[in-house]
Amino acid sequence: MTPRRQRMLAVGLAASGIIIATALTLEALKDNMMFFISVTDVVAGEYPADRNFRIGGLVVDGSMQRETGSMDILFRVTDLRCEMSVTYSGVLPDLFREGQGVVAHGRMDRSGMFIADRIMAKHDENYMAPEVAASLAENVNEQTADLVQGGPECDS
Amino acid sequence: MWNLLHRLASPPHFYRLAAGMIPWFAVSGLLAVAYGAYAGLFIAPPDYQQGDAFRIIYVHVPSAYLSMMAYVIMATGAGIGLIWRMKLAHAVAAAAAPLGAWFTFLALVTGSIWGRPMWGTWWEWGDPRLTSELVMLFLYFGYIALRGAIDDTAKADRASAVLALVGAVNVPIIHFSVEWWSSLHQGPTLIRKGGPAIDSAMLYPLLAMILGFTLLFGALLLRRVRTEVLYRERRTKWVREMILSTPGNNL
Amino acid sequence: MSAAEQHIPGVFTGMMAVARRDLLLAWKRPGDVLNPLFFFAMVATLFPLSVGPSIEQLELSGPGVLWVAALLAMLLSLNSLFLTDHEDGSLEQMLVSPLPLSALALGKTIAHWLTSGLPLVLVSPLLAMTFRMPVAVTGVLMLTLLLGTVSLSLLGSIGAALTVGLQRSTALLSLLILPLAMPVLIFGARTVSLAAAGEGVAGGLYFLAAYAVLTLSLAPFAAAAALRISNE
Amino acid sequence: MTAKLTCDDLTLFRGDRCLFEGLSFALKPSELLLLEGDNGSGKTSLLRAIAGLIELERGRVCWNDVPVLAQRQSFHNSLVWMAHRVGFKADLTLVENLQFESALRLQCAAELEAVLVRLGIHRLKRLPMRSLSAGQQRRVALARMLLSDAVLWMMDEPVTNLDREGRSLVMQLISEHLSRDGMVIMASHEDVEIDAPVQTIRLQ
Repeated sequence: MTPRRQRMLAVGLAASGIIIATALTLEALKDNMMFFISVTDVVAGEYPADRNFRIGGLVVDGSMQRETGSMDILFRVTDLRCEMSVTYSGVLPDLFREGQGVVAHGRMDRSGMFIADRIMAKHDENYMAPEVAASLAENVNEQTADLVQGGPECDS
Repeated sequence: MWNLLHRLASPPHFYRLAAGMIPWFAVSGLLAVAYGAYAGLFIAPPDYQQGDAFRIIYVHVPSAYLSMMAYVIMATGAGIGLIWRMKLAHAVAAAAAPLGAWFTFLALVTGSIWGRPMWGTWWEWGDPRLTSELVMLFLYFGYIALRGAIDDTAKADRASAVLALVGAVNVPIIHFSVEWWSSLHQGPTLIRKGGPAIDSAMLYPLLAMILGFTLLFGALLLRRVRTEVLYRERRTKWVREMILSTPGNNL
Repeated sequence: MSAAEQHIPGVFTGMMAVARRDLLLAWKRPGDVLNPLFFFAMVATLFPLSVGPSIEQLELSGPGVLWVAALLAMLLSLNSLFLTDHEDGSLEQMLVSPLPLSALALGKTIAHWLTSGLPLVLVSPLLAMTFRMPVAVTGVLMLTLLLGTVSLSLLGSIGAALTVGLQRSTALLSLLILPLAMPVLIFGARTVSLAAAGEGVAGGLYFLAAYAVLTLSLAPFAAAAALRISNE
Repeated sequence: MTAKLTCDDLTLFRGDRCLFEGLSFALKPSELLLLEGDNGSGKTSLLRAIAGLIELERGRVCWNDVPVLAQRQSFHNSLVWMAHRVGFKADLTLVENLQFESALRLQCAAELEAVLVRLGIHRLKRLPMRSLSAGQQRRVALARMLLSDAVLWMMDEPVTNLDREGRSLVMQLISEHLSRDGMVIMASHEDVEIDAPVQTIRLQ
């Protein structure tokens, strides 16, 4: 084989390698290595028992209850299909709002209550002045797209 | 066209040209940052969710953008230097690395300061954007360390160029990480389908800050490249003549 | 016969000759293969000793610990990849050989993987047992290590080639390689953790495979370029 | 086609020191180029630069009128290289080492056995290289040259570590190679007596 043909072969092999790697990456991205588990999955019982995990969703409007004189709070999280209850004791991040995205780390107790030991607020990519935000119709903003999954309606 | 490029790349020419450009970059950069900082801190309304805390984006976003930009400049310089054996390109790559490392560091620190009150965590290991940005900082460290370990400048240039090009794989990963893996860090605000998702009163200061940071970065980069060039060309006639002709210099 | 058409030895033959020679050398000096292996085992043992023998703790930390130990063991073996060749002058002979240097570098990397990557994969089930890892998860661990060590060997060949003539190169080599190896570690350990939690592992395995194929297509060329520069 | 090596305006710096500047020469078949100079004068660097192992500051090396950097593999196919370090694996036997060489450079100009007999090392065939003396290892390096059919021999101090008999053997081998239309570039700090056209470059 001449050096010239060797070089062509090498370039060809490398190029096809890159194409294969790209295809494999695309395949890898299809299978979402979830940062959190969706509410629907948790309600359907698809969560690791006896282990900490993360759930992600939106805080349901008007669901937040705070016990006076303590740090304990109780709220419900939805992915617009199912809802579940979460309790947490501690300081909440500034971005924690009703209707906004939240990621909670903790585990399920036997009664189906999620005991969070850490709450993280997921911020969206929208920046607005308060009056603009108020004038916008109540809507699900785009940040929630990745917190909300497609799938069958929840019966609970 | 080729001739012009060649002339630009000649060290003495570049050295003089850069000297003339630095003040323009520096002054316009400072003006843009001054406007951006004032408008960002006092004119722009507080965010409907984050209140005043969102204002850290006026430092965070330009830093994060420049951390990647500096890497692209470094890798491009390295590639040009390696393929066309252009010494000036190597000098640019060498000069860009520490700047890039500092902007990466700044982006990580400002992000972390913001993340604590907003997300509720200083640092989130599971987040791909945070992790890939950290990897970039380590890549800069590796590049700087490799340069430092090789005494011969020409050899250091070419060896570190290989490393810079290999590490360039990380840049698109950082950029797309928020779209590929849904995680804590939000998606892109400025460059996205349907236009920027930011109030124009907040947007203009931000754009001014990005422009200002970029111009200041350009001024710093040119200064560093000048120093690199001077050091590399220290034995040449033009440097000797220039130093001798400097008034008040009795070498 | 014009110069361009001149025939030179087969690339594949040359690559395999390099790999065969290095395997023969490894056979004559088994310590070079065994030391990283013992290192792997010992680092993996350090964690239960330091963290405590709680079973829950072990199950939780197993994937991460085994992966970190494997990564460190690979790093340990990388330093000598081109060093002995550099010292005895055989690297210079490769540089003036009519074969493409990238093929020879790949040949050496193949031998390196066979002598340091593959043994790690093979002993990992033993260590996995001490971390109470179920059989199915152990299978995933081996699979991730199999794909991951390929990438580590190839990335390592670039780092080893860049640092070959330098003084005190061990720490520098790690500094150059680790950032590039981090995705392998992240996805490797995470995939095993997901398997332990009974979740899907396809995404992680695809990613590790993609990284292995990507490094396989690019690393030999980068390593060859680095070798030429280092040997000036 | 007869082979031809032309070097034009070769210039190399090491750090800030100029090793050689504006060096030009050409080498034709049956010619010997002798590089002379004291230790550290840049003989080895010049050899390495011609072989394409060092990037030159200025100038270029052409093989058959084509720059060697544009046809590195073809050029290296016409070249054997004998450096300070012999380039053999201490743990492998003499024969294993030479077998590896032949896989890298395909062409076999001579029978292995005959070459080893000629060099007086056929009894050492099965011994690992580490048990050979420096002079014997040098002879194995000579075997590498004889086994190849490359036109251009590049030798860095080929007679180092060799006894009187070994030195005359080297000179004889070089003469034979030149008489077969071969070309030799040799760096040496000793005088060389050889019956062939010799060009000498003296490095300061």
